[in-house]
Amino acid sequence: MTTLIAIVFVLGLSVLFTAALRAAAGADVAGPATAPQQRPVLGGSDPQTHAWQRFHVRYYTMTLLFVAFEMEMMFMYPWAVVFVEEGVKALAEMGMFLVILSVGILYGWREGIFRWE
Amino acid sequence: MSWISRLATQAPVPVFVAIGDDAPPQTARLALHTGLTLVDSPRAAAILLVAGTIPDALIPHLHRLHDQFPHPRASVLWQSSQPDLLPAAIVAANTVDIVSVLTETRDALLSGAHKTEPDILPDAPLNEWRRIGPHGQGGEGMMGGTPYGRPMAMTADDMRDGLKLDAYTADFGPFLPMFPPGLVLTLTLQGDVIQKVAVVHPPFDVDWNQGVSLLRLLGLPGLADRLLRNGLTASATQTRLIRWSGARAAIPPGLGRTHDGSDVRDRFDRLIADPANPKAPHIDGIHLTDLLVGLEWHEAMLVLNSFDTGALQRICANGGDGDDQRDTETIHASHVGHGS
Amino acid sequence: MTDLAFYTLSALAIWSGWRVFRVDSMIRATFALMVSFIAVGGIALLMSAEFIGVATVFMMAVEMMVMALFMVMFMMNPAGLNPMRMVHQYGLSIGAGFAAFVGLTVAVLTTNLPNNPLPAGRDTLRDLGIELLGQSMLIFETAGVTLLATMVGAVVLSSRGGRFGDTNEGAVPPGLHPGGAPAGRKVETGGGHGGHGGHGAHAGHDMIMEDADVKDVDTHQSHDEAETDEPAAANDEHAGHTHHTATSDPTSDKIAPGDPHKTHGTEH
Amino acid sequence: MNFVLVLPAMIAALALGIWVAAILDATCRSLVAGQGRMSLTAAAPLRAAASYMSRQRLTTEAPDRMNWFLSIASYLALAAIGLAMVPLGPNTAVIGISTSVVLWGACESLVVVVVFLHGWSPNSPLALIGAYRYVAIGLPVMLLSMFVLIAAALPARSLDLREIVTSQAGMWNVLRQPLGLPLFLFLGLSLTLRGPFDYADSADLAGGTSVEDSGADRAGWQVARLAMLVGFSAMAATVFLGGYLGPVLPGAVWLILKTLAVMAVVIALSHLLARMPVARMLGLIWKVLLPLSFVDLLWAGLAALP
Repeated sequence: MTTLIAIVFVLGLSVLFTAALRAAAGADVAGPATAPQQRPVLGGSDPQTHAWQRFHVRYYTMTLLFVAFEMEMMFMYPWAVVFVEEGVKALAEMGMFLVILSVGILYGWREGIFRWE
Repeated sequence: MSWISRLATQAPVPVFVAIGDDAPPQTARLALHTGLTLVDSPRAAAILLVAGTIPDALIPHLHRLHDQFPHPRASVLWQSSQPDLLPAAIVAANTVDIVSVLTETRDALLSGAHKTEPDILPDAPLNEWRRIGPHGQGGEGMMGGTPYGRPMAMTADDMRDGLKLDAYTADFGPFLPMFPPGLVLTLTLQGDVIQKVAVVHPPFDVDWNQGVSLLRLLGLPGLADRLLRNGLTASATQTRLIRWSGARAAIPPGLGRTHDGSDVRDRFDRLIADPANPKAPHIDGIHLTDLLVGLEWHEAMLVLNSFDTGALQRICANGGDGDDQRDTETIHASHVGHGS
Repeated sequence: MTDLAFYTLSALAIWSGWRVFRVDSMIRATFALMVSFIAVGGIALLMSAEFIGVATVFMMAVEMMVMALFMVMFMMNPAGLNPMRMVHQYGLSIGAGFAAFVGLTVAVLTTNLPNNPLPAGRDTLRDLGIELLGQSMLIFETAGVTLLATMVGAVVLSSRGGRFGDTNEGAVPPGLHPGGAPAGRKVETGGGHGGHGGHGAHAGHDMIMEDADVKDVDTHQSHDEAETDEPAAANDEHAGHTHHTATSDPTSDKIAPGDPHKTHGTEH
Repeated sequence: MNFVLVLPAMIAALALGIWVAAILDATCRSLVAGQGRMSLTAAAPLRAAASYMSRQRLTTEAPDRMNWFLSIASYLALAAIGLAMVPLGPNTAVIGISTSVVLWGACESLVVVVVFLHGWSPNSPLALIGAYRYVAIGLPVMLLSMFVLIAAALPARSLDLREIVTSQAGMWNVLRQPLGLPLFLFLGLSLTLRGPFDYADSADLAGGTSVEDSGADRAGWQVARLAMLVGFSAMAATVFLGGYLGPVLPGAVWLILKTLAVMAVVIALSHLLARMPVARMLGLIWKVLLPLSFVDLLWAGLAALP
């Protein structure tokens, strides 16, 4: 409960701070941006189309592998807490788990998914 | 004058430099002055410094750049033979101390003594969009129309992984800090990989320290300043710092290889080890498409900045008109093999 | 106080869940869903499930990030510059939503929910760890194998450049002896690719088909090209090395932009 | 201690930390540049901020205004939440939660989200490239941090930062698990968009995700970046350098000294190490750094066994 309150409080302060910056800044030069000011920065050139597009992500296979790997890492948190109690058994068990998952990384490596495709 | 403006007058002057043809040789060294901050984006600057002459073809670009600055803004023409280039600009001769001109202009801007410069271009969007279309945003259907003034990008073939996603085509330059001065390229991008290159305007033949720009691109602005200060004399500390930074290892081997086998790494080595005698790479018959197509953005910028402007001008001339379709196709194919 | 926090978080979760279907931008929709999950994570914190609550936030932030990448990549008008409706098939979706609501409500109201509050100071995380290493060990290790299968599956389905070259250039393993026939399993001809039954000579061609199965778009395009390309392929002794890619093959230009195969492959 | 007392102290520490970080950064850059001792005054960061603030805040043609604002505010909030989890003494932390290591992980993953949103919102090509590129590196770097933090939790038998500090009474984790801190520093460079891991706001994109920021937005984003540096440094000092532990001086002073030391190292690294193209870095993380973090976990595990 106190955690939640603290987080909400900090978030609220940050929002206030950022809003206050905006309110305080440029007091001498208020006014919205004009059409020529709004053009995206391309060093003096003007693009024909919007930048928002079906963006070609070059590493999407990596993200799939990452999600699976990260899911597995979640199991390691409770494991870390009881590691010392359980000793070698915990080490062996997590070792096995990690070896299984490393096979996935090695396979991805062999298939070249860590490149910019 | 608010307290913020008063405090701001004591900060270094944020300047965006638009380098023109015959820019004064001191232009590059402005980066070393502690009273100035040379910024990467017009959005961060208060003053547009136009150094040298802007060719007629690039004047519309300069006007668009000028209008992207936030208010309060001013522009200064330095050693320019075109006093009417920007209507409200301050003209500075080469003889004066440019830093003091910039500082005074900034102070006058903040105190209100110098009026902020109005837009040059009309306040109208690229395409009229207001109150057009079913939602008044100028679009129609899913992808059609010109929502908020521009059409959307459309799908096209990709050369690396064959997914047909949107291709973004736009002109880049000439006033981008990572581009050699004066260069304007039409690039077609899919994601951050360059699919097509066409030269709109070749770079100016100005004195351009590529070692400095390569170090900046590699994320080492401090070392870049050191190199700039030491000029053509390589000190031992500087060489050691650059070696330890891993700058050489950071450049992928074989990147931007020319016909004589020299790649960006070799050219970087030479620039660092012996800045006084850069060996001209063998660039006959090499096109810009050979060099850039298929590269990721950062790699492409490293390749562009590894050539001196003279060499780059000749490369642009090579790749200008004789660039027929078949030629580009084969190049694409060879790069696919190399890139993936 | 706890009640107030619970209702606020629940309201946030429901509101942001509703926003997912009302906003135009894929990015806003994705991250509205993330906010919804974060609110649920907050509710878990209220219930003293400190690990589950925080882990929910952690996982969902990452997963929504990855989902955003894919949403923008494959959806038309990803930023919602032209307003659009995120909901299709109203009748069906209203019916399904209503049925789900009734079902869940009935389930909640009729279930005899357990009521044994956690003793203060009980370390649930430790219990979870003991459980993972004790009784549920087999489940835990099975999860590892399942995740491995997920990884391999994801890589197989989406990776293009493999050991033996590009998928859509007909990646075939090298021969067992120099210049020999490709090693590995020979694919039966025919099957799902109607019209190819009789061309036994095109062994390399069929290998292409095998790899093309991986991607819808490739299947359709190679298929089309195969039809138009027949004489050329027959004359070509190196059929295994022909480049049947959408990008490099000139015949692919013959497919009109409105071709159903193409749009099928790219638009979803 | 009382929440109401610790929170203002934390905010003051954050503000002070941002100011010191800005000065350290400028000093380090001029040292690397060989400029010698610049006439740096204490007011320099304030003046720079005022310089940003004196100008108009611009938007682009069809920006995502809400996310533009929220990305800046949330980046700052995440930095502050990270700092709030750091224990100032036994059982004294603004956010005292038994799974604070996981909460910090959640902050890391949300940083990737907000940096992405910051590059997405302006609808500008260079910012968009920066955003996507950052995700490619920001995500896998997080795995490194998860491994080293779990390794640090092993001897403490807890995911609570307060317990992790207590477990270092005999020997700091930086000695017990020597691979941990270097790997964690890479995460710090990535979280704060600095030097070799600055794939979002880099020079080859003319500022990347912040290329369109002007006026107050630019000031806010730079403040948030420095705040993240403070939060990260305090976290690293707590997990690997024993946090508030130390002889003679009070705990808070030790914590501040250690935080400053980590901050100085991160800033120095960001000016001294080159940034490689993103594809190369992606390979490096998965093929070299991730196996190294496996080794770190194994090392920590063997060392922690009774």
